[in-house]
Amino acid sequence: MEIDELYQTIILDHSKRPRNFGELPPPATKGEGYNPSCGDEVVVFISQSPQGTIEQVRFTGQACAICTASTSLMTTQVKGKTVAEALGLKRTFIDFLTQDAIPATGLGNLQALAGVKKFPQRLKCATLGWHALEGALKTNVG
Amino acid sequence: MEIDELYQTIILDHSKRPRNFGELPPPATKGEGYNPSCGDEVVVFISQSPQGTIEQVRFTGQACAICTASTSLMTTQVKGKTVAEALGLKRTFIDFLTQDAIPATGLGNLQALAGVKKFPQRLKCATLGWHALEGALKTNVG
Amino acid sequence: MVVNSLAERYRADFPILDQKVNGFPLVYLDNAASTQHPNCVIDEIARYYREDHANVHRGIHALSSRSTKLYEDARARAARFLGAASADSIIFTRGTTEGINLVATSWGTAHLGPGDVILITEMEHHANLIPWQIAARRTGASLQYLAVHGDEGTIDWSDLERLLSQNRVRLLAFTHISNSLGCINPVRAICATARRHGVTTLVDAAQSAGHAPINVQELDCDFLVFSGHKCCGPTGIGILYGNPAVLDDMQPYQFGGEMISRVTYESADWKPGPHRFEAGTPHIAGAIGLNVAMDYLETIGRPAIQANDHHLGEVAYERLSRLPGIRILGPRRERAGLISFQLGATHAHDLVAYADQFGIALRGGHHCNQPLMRKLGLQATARASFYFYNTESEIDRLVEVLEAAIKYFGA
Amino acid sequence: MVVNSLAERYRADFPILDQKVNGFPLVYLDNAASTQHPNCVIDEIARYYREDHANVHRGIHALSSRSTKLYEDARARAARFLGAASADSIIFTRGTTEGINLVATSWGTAHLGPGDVILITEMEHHANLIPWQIAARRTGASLQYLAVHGDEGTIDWSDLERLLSQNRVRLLAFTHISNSLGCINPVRAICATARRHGVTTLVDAAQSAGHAPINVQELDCDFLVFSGHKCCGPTGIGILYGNPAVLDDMQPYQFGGEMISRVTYESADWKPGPHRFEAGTPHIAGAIGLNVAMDYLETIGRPAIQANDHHLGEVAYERLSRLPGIRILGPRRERAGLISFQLGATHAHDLVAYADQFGIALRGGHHCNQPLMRKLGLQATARASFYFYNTESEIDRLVEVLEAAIKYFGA
Ligand SMILES: Cc1ncc(COP(=O)(O)O)c(C=O)c1O
Ligand SMILES: Cc1ncc(COP(=O)(O)O)c(C=O)c1O
Repeated sequence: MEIDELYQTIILDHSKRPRNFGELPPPATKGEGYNPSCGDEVVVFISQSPQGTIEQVRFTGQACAICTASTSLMTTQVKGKTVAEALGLKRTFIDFLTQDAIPATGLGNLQALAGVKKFPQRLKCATLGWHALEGALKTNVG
Repeated sequence: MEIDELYQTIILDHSKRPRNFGELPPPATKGEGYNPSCGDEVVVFISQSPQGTIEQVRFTGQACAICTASTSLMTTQVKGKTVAEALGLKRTFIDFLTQDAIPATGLGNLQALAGVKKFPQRLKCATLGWHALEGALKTNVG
Repeated sequence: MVVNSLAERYRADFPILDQKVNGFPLVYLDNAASTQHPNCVIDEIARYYREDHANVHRGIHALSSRSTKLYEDARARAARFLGAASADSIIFTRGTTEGINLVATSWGTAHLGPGDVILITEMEHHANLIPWQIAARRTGASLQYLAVHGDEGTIDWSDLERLLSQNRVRLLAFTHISNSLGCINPVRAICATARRHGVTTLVDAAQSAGHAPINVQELDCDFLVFSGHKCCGPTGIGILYGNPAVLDDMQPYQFGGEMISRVTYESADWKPGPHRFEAGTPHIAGAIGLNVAMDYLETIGRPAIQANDHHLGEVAYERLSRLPGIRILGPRRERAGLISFQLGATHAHDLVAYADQFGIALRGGHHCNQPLMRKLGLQATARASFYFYNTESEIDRLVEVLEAAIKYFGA
Repeated sequence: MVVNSLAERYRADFPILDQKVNGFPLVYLDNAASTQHPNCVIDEIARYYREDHANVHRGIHALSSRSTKLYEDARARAARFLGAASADSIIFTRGTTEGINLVATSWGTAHLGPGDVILITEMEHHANLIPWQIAARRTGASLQYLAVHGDEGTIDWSDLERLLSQNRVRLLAFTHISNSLGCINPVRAICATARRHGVTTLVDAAQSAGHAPINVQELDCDFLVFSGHKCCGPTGIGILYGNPAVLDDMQPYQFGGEMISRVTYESADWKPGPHRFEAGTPHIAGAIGLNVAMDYLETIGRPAIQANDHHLGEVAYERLSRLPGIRILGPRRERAGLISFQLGATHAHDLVAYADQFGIALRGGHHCNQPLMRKLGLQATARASFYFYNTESEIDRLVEVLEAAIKYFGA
């Protein structure tokens, strides 16, 4: 049944028990994602190591299963990556969801969101956390 | 052929050789009619006798055959009438053109405009001179 | 007792309903967003383009006369549909949103100023809220709200008298039926109170014009707006009714052909009546299709549609209220044919996506009621909304699928 | 040589043309007012209502996704049709008139002030004239005109350079093809001159979008507007193209659903891109029908339509110019497919009524060009306007009937 393609077991799992849920205190930076059409809201917090890698990442918010799971999965993937690597992964992930025949190379668990390809209306949900991440990465630590 | 119903001989005659064409000097009053959708313009001038009857009536303007003929015919009909009679004739005439089965009693030559019943788009043309007449009648001599 | 007589008689007129979605028969419960179209409306639009189309008003050839007649017939029909005394009170718009924007701009600019108050309710659709925020900002007037209480969405209308006495309220704009709460506001009493205080009224009839009998003379409102697409009519067309007393001295909204009287290079003046507010070539086919839609609804009878709505609304309330963890907005009784709810922790988007997999069309989101949702502590709800072609067994099907969703998404 | 290849190939696609009017085969020569619709457009509108209709954007159920996709596909098609770099530059409007009103309000209010000049030509349609009179009055800017010379309707475009150097011109708005003169303005050169002076440009493409290839990037204009109903599309839908550089900081025009980002009881902010300018439920079926119309025109090819127009326009000029007492407006060569004329002392209304009795649909009046008519000492003209489905023998028929009219009304 198609619905299970969208809500794969791992998605339902991450939506019910999101990983890295919570806030990070300053000097961690944060980025916000907001989807006006459904009210999904996520806030992503990151702290960077002196070497410029992502040391810690957390998120909070109220959102649908796809958005929550995608953000949760994202947090498990970007930890330890450099800013450039994380943003590269974001591009790869969005290309994977929006273009035909893009291999899932390097996406790991994020592949579970493949079902979104068939539900273009949910694309915003699946990418909201990533946009928030980009916001957090581009916020200068003051 | 229907076109001859609209442009009866008398209409074509009055449109090519309008009767009572020209202006009247003050204290004659004047009323204007303007049809924005086609640019028809007529100005009707009247002078009243001390008894309150229409003594003289003239008109000028640039308009289509229906409008010119209708105004010309109107001038031949209202001369000598009281204001109330003239306005009554206006009502009868408009009712005749817009309602079904209204007898042409008392309309005289104006009956020649019966063809307009089949051409509702031309109603404004056929009545413009009458509206100008009403304007002239309601203008107070200053 | 199962009452489905309207659906039994009329459902077959709607070709779109006879299809499968994701392998299941379509259950269309998104009527508050847009209703579907009976064959007679679709056929008339096509017939018009095949036989009669030309531009209106300015032409005197046969096609143009036919188009003009059909277009003006639609205006006359809309006047009858709303109980207006004259077709001159009827302005064609794109829809409810444009109608309210027109009033906010053309009426608002002329009649609002610093110290004046625009009064609306907390349950207004964004279309009846943001235009007034903007009008207030532009004119220096202030915008005040009648409060909505609790999930029932009650407004204490007795408050109105007080607010009108204590403030220089110039305009009261409110919805007849709320698109997210499903409550029905007492239009007639409200307008009577406003009239006593000399306050101009605007009724947002987007959710009611196709669902309940409306007579603007009895309601005694100044403006009333609705959208064709929410009452079996085409997209892109709507109606603004304006009381002649307020309409006659209102300035135009848009400028161009058809609405002018005399134009020079220096200035222009306007036609009288509704044409003044319809600049440019109008949506002719839309008006003509809407005429047929209104005729169709009159044949069914809006009192019958209203009774059917109440019934479906109450049935839905009863059956949905048995679901574990459900939170339903709006009153239990005397409700319109729509129901808005939250199911446990499951986000409305997931519910709607899930239901769609079983052929059920729901809407999920803030329903253009963001501030109200926020006030109620909600981000989004799922909403099922009915029309006369819906049946009780469709409600049963909805309940079934929601039960499955609870299991699917439940912790 | 008789060239009717386009009509031979495509005329049968237009069911409306195959009818008798007053006992004679319809000769539809009122295309500048509104064109007719091929079966593919009419069928797609009906199909949409029968199979796919639901409200767009806010919904995630199947019908709503299909509607949204069709609606956004239409936007992408319009971008290709106009050579725009991105669909985000395309705003759906009711038509040309609304497009210009939107720009005059949203752009005008923000960019015009006392001392500024809005420059238009003396040949503008009321839709591209009155909104600027109003914008000037509201902002304190002044409205100036590029003069039209003689019946040919020539504009001395070399004057433009001077006017732009000597005045603080902020906006230049002009028509691509004049709807009463039939002349074609050199858009590209005009926009290049304006660009050099930093002047924003608006092109009224109502008469050209369906008649000539258009590439907004090559033309380098800031705004371009047209109406669907003048290029085989449905009524009630049109396009406003906006250069991203000017569109991005423009305030919304109407306010309501679909166009907002976040709304509180105190304030609201807007979505980015074209959605900001599309408040409320849009004319979904209109956009979808227009998509098919644009596709249809692309299949024929606008260069071919343009060549056909030129040919019919010149043939009409040649044959009509032989009629005694005729006065023809616009240039003899390089003219669009429309011809506006006066015949002796016979009023245009009488001519049009007469022609209608023989099945010929002409338009008579000021064609929404009142000031230009007045300047030329005319009250009204009759106008024949062609599209690719018209034939040379229809022009012959027109000449025949005009000859008879001369006898009928002649002194
Ligand atoms: C040059 C021109 N501009 C603007 C318009 C107005 O178009 P619409 O009535 O579709 O808004 C027209 C058509 O009447 C036109 O010919
Ligand atoms: C109560 C209410 N008002 C206004 C609107 C706006 O209607 P439209 O989008 O047709 O302009 C809607 C529909 O969404 C509504 O439900």
